[in-house]
Amino acid sequence: MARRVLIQTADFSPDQIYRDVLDLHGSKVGAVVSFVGLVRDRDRSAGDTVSTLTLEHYPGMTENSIERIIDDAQSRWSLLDLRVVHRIGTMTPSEQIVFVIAASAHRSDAFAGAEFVMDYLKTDAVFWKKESTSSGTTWIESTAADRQRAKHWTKL
Amino acid sequence: MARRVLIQTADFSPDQIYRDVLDLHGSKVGAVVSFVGLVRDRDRSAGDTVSTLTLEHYPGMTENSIERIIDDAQSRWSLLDLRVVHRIGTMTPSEQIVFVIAASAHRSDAFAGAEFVMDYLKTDAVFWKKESTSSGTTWIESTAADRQRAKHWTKL
Amino acid sequence: MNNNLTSDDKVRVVFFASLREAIGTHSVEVYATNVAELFESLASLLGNDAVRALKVKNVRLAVNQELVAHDAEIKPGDEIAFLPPVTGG
Amino acid sequence: MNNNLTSDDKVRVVFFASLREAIGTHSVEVYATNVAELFESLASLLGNDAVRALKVKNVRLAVNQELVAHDAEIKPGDEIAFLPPVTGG
Repeated sequence: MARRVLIQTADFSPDQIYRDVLDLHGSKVGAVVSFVGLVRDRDRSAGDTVSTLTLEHYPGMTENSIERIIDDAQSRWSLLDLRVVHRIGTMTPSEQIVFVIAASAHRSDAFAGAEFVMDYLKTDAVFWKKESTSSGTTWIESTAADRQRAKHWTKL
Repeated sequence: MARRVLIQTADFSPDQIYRDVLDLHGSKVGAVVSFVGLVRDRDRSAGDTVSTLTLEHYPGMTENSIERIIDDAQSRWSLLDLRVVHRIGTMTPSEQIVFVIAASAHRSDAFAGAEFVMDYLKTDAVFWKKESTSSGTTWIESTAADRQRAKHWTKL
Repeated sequence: MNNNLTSDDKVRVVFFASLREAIGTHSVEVYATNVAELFESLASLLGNDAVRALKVKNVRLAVNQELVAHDAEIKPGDEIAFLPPVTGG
Repeated sequence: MNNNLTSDDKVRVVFFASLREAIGTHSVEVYATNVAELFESLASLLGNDAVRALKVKNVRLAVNQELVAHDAEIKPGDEIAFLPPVTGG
């Protein structure tokens, strides 16, 4: 069984992981939802141009925090596979940061699983993000909107 | 500008389309959600093994019906790109049938746009699907669950 | 019907999926200026069973690729399509 | 504090992101059997400003990589982490 969580400095290939998932589960798969998060050139306030984004993690604890998010998703929906790849280190605009893939028999499970994991990655996974723009370098805090999005799942 | 809707008998490369979308929009893209629908080996009642699935369309009207779905999604969410590739003809289990890709600055728009289009493709796009199993060949009708999923968007 | 009409006055009628299979052909050309005339022409060409299949409640009608009500107007050269319930994705 | 303690009795304290930058180091080793002692040891090693940064409301505490309350027990060999608010994805 492939690792469900990978934290790495290297870039990743969404296509390679998609093919791995299909190879593993064959014709039981009816739906695959993939999410890629990328570095944008605008900062959160849409004011400055971003030059770099730096991600830091807590080796061990970060992987465990994501494993728990995945376990939670697996218990809520019927998923054949659910994986996360998250990069750390310094990245520039257009680079891939995070990848989530969810495979299921029916599309609603795959959509819900992937979106749930992303919402919790934003609020619960142990990562810190630093943004450099022309006006300086700041550690980003999760937004109220992010926390609201994560919270809405508890009502389901 | 690339075509937003492709109906074709040939298989497609999700990775190629993903790269096209990124090349076109560069570092404005913060989130890409992709959906692939594939032929499962189980039929809807989970009884028989599916040998083939055949998709038929109404050239012209089908493309227009999907264009309208995409226009509707574009008016609801802030999307940089939204494309659909749908195969027709006869396919066997594990083959790719349909692809939707949505790109946006923020992930919530991309998730909503892709899921909305899939829900409406299931109920509103002009396609007919025929399934062959060991017990014969049947034209599939959209399920009550599919119609319910499409309808819930009208409440948003 | 008026036998002085030329083939330019005909409408093209197309059938899809289960209807195409039930009727046994993809398309026919007939004279019609409204849906009642259309069903009359189709009945004489394809038989009453075929027309009954087209009159099922969930079969929709498109004129020139736009969905229309069953009392829509029809003019020469139009493409009339009978669409069984759709199932995409 | 008891100066007869050996380095085996120490706990490892790690700081991340903005806290690491504010404090100027990734990790230190100090003697502590509870959080009050921990802050005392860190104050004498790093100064009161550093400890004030750690005591900010939204800074969370993890012992051996599990989030704990600020009155958690601490035993020799533990890894204590101070975590500023997280922002993944």
